[in-house]
Amino acid sequence: MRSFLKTKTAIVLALTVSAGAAHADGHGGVEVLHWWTSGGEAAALNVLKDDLEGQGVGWTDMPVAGGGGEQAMTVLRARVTAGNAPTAVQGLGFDILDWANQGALANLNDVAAAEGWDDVIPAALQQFAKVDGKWVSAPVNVHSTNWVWANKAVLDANGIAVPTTWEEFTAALDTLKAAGVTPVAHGGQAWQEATVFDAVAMSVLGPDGYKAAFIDLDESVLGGDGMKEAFDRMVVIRENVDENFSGRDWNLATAMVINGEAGFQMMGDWAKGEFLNAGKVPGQDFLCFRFPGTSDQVTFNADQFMMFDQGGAVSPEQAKLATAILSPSFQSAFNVVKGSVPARTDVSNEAFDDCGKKGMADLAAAASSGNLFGSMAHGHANPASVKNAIYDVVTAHFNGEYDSETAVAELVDAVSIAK
Amino acid sequence: MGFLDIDNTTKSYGAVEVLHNVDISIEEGEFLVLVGPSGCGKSTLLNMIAGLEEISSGEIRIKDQVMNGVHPSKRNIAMVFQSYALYPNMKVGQNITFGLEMHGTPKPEREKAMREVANLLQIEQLLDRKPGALSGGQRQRVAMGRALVRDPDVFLFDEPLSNLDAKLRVDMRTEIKKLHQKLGTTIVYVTHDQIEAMTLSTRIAVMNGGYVQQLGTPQDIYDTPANIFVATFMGSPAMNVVPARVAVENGKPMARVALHDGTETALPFSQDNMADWDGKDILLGIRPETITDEDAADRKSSNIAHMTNRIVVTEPAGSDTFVTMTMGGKDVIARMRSDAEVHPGADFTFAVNMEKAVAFDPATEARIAP
Amino acid sequence: MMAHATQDTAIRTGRAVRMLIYLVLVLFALFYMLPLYVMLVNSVKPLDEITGGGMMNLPQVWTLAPWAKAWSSAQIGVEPTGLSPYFWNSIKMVVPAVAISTILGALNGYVLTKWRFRGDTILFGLMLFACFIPFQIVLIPMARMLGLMGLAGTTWGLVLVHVVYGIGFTTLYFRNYYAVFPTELVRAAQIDGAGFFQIFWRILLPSSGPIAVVSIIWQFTNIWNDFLFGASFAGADSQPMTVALNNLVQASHGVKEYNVHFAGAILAALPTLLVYIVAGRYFVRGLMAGSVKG
Amino acid sequence: MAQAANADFKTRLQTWLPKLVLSPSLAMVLIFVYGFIAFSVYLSFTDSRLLPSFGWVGWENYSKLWRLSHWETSITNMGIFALLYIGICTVLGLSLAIFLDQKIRAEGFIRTVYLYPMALSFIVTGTAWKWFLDPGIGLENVMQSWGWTSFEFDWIKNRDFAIYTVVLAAVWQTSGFVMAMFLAGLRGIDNEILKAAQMDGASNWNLYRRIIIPQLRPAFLSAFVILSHLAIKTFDLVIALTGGGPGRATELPATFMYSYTFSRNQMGIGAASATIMLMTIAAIMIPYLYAELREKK
Repeated sequence: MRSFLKTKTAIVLALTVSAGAAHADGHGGVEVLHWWTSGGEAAALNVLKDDLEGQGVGWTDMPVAGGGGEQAMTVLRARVTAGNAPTAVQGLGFDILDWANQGALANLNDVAAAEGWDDVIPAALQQFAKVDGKWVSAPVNVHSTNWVWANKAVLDANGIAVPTTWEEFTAALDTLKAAGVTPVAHGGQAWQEATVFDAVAMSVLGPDGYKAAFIDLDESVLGGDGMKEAFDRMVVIRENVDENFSGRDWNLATAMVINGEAGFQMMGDWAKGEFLNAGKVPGQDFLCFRFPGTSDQVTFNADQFMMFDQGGAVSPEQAKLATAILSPSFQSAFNVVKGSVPARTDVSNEAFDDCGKKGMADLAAAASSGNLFGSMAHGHANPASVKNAIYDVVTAHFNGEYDSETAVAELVDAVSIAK
Repeated sequence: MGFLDIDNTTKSYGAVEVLHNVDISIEEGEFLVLVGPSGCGKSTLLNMIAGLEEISSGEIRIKDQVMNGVHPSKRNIAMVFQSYALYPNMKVGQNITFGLEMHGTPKPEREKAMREVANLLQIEQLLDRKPGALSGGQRQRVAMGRALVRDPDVFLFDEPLSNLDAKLRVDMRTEIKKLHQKLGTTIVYVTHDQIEAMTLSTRIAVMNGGYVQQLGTPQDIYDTPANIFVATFMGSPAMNVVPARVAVENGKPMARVALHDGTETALPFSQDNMADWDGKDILLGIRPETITDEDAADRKSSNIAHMTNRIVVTEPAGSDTFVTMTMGGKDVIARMRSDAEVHPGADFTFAVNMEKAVAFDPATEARIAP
Repeated sequence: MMAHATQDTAIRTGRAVRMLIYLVLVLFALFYMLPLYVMLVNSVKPLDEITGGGMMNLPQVWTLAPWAKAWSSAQIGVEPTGLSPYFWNSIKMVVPAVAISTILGALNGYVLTKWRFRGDTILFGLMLFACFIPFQIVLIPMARMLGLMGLAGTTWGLVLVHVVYGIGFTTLYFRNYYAVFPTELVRAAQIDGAGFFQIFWRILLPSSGPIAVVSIIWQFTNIWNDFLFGASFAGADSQPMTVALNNLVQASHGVKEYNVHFAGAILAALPTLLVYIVAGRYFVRGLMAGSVKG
Repeated sequence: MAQAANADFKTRLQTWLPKLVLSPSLAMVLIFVYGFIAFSVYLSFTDSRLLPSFGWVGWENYSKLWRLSHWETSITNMGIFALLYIGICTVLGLSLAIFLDQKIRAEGFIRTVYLYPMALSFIVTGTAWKWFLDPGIGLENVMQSWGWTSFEFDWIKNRDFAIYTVVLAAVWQTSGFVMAMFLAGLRGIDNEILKAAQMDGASNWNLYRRIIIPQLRPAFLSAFVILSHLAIKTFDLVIALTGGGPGRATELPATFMYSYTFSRNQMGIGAASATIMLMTIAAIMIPYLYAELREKK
């Protein structure tokens, strides 16, 4: 069935892309569709723009924010269908694979070979940038999602050390609760709940179980006791969240930690920017550590730029853009701002703060020990349909609609419908 | 070939035929009135002459030019509407000259024509007003001015007086008649008011149910209505129609009619051929003004019959007094002089001018005599 | 004149009842004003006052800096352009789209009431039902059509989309309005020699003010406020105000400058607010003349 | 002769012009509405995921759709939402219109205040609403800080009540518009009838109940059409206010369809839900349109 789909849509795409080629930017530049519109990110991206314009490549900016890129993906679909695909599009995980499977992306192998991408980009990441041996996108960064952020003053005041196991963690939560501090700052949005669940599941199932459940979609693991245990742990976390969490934006949750209203937040490394913006210093004012029980693992998501096929060949502008994205200087400059770590492992960590340095070290270690996994919550473990099906169950369970047993059964069912 | 020919014309909406084989031909300068109750098809026929409705079959010709399919503006006609249809956003002057403007008449000529018409209708002082600021009578004049200014071959009037009050209506009626006499234009005029029809027209087409019932001069229509419909529709109060039986007595055909108490009276016909109907039922038509007291009976008539009947109601109307009695089981109205000595409940001897009486076949309702 | 038919109404109310009515009306006025108040008051506060809490509080320090930033220097894409360029993109799209859809609606209404033909009611029904189509389902096929027509990513493409999905309503408004417009006027004009367009232009249109106001308000608001089509079909240089505002407000990772967001939101809403405030008084009159009549 | 032929052509053109003028609109509607509906219905029987694809799968998408509890939630929500939204807007709009019709001072100002929410999209007011409804910073917090410490208003955080906050915001946006429609209707009623009724001794209450409100039928019908179309299209509001949460508690068919078609790459299921939505709309609107249009003929 899959190949049938492929050929049919390939025809549609061939038509649309060729129509698009005629329409392509006449000014010898790149049109970039992305959702990095907040101050820091956009400024960082502006570095890339200036770099390209210095090389005589025009930059047409096409920002569409909303829903962590969902809105941009809708726009992309409209643009491709119209035969008017942008030259480069910010993409995540399986979205990239899906587009590559539609035959819509350009082959960047020449650039990759010239720049030696194969050697410097972790294999786990390459899975989302290479399809059938062809490079189709240029990775910008690697976010890791199994971080816990903590207010050091709050922890110190309550005599809590950095917890390394689930038991230590629950003990810490109890202490905080007794002290009248909200133990966990959390924003009640499906993706945030999934982010927490990601880390919790990794801690319970271990790397093999995580892979079996979320990457291989093995029903025996999805419906197994480990999964029920993971849901039970979510209940514990839910009990340590304030009553006003629903719908809260993640950055407001981070603010709770910054202000000392809450002790911990489970969130990806982008949360660091909020602390830095508030004038906080890592190690002094706030702490960053891996979710208890996942200290060796890194679950990641990576922003990349997909290069859309411009009439069969990679345009010189696309090549220049790809090269610029993976240049060590941009990788360093951008990721310092963004809170993430470079997508290539050979970038100097000099410009990064403590959390950044730790992130880079963790990534390198996890990559070499086979502990680097795509994050389920961020679309790097399974396709969007499955991801969202899991979201449905996790968020329904977190909001008290299902008990853990029902949630496990629903999870198996939802995944089977979405597959 | 006349000036305006309506030749075997029908109108259908889908399978429903609403006008049946209408044949009318009028000469230049004639004033044709189409009269009939609402829904009789008179307005449809007018709209077909105007070109506002398509002709389903047959032909309409103006000055021997076939008008079928010709756009209204190309027929050289003008129309005055019931609501006057003055353009609310234009001043009176613009309303009058709009048609000329649409036909490409240069501005100076339009101005000149407008002045003339305004002068004729005495509406010069209204030219700069909007229609909203005019009275009903003034609007009526403007609407006529708009038609006149075009100097068309045929004027069409669609119930133009029905929105005016009674007094104004009579005045405007006279005005229209004067204009017609002065200008000698050809007019087709639709109304449901039979008095307008009688007073204005040179010829009348009485219509009902999509048929022309009778076409003729006002006098023809009034005196010799083609059927009961025409007889009762034209004239006010309406013609009395009473059941009667023909009986030949002494070689003369008589109409035997029941009076209020069931006794019969015999009223002699003026027409000998009514003898053919001996013993048969007919419907006898007698106009109210032909039933009077003896003194008021028409002296020129050669056939005055008398009958004594009981008065049920009297209605003094100033100039006349209307008297209601019962004949053939029906209410019959007589028109008496205002000074006649009539009292409800009393018996009275009436003089009936049988020369003017009309007989109808009860089966077909068509006139059989005279 | 008709607009005040019940102004001199004989309905009399006692003093106590009137007080109660005023009370209710004022309470609801407060309810309707609330979100705007929250936006306004927080758009002139420094950010730290907002995070300090007190959403209803008046600012301790008044500042217009958020407004200036939202208009001219906030980060929308890679460049800190503020909302101003997008404002003009919206104007360029909204004005022709409103004009075309209103004129088409007026013409359709004119034909459907004054030039009736067999099956016209069915056609009108088809157009009216089109108002109910959920826009989400047309995105993909519409994108394809725009691509085929060479209008993808252009302002004219957006204009087309808005016209297509607006004519149902404009036709409805004008049809109901023209249905009670005297047909005799059209006939008179025909006999006077006016053609199809002359009748429309000289006779009907000059009397269409009230319903045109309704149609323009409706279309202007809907098109100006549209996000879905704007985001999906606009090109980089034709993105409308709402998309830019969304980029400003929805910025994924990073500090949320709520005061700038509120200032931007009010800026984005100003044109429609202005239209309602200025033309609002004609609105009831127009509704009366058209859409609420049988 | 030539002139006659010319005139003929012109006349013929005049008879064709009306249809000619209507035809672009008709063509647009046929292609961009009905064509797309047909396309969407077709897609619901295919294996389309990321992009349209044409592998026929029969009723599979429909059977999957009905297995999703999430879909049932959105249907139930739609029922609750539409009922309350249309009902409250109508009652509130009518009441405010009647109140405003009592020779109120500053009527123009109040009317504008009531009407302006219609001018704003939820992209604009979404954040303000979210704040207002948030117990931590919104109404609850304000009331408590004003001394009413027992005041609670946390519906938006509550799975069972969140849908009512969506209703609240939707009513806020549209009820003023409905009010304007009823006000227009009230202003169109012949004053003589009212005077006559008063001479008959009708109280104000009876005057409205027996004489005035029954005469507002056209306004009720227009309000119903506008409100039901807005209810069905409600999308921005949910996205801005709750994002469908808490959990999936405020998901509506429009957001469901969007999320399956675009976020979840399950275009087939999205199309199936769209088809069901359209059929529901048709089932409600076609009888209404039929009755309305036939009556006017």
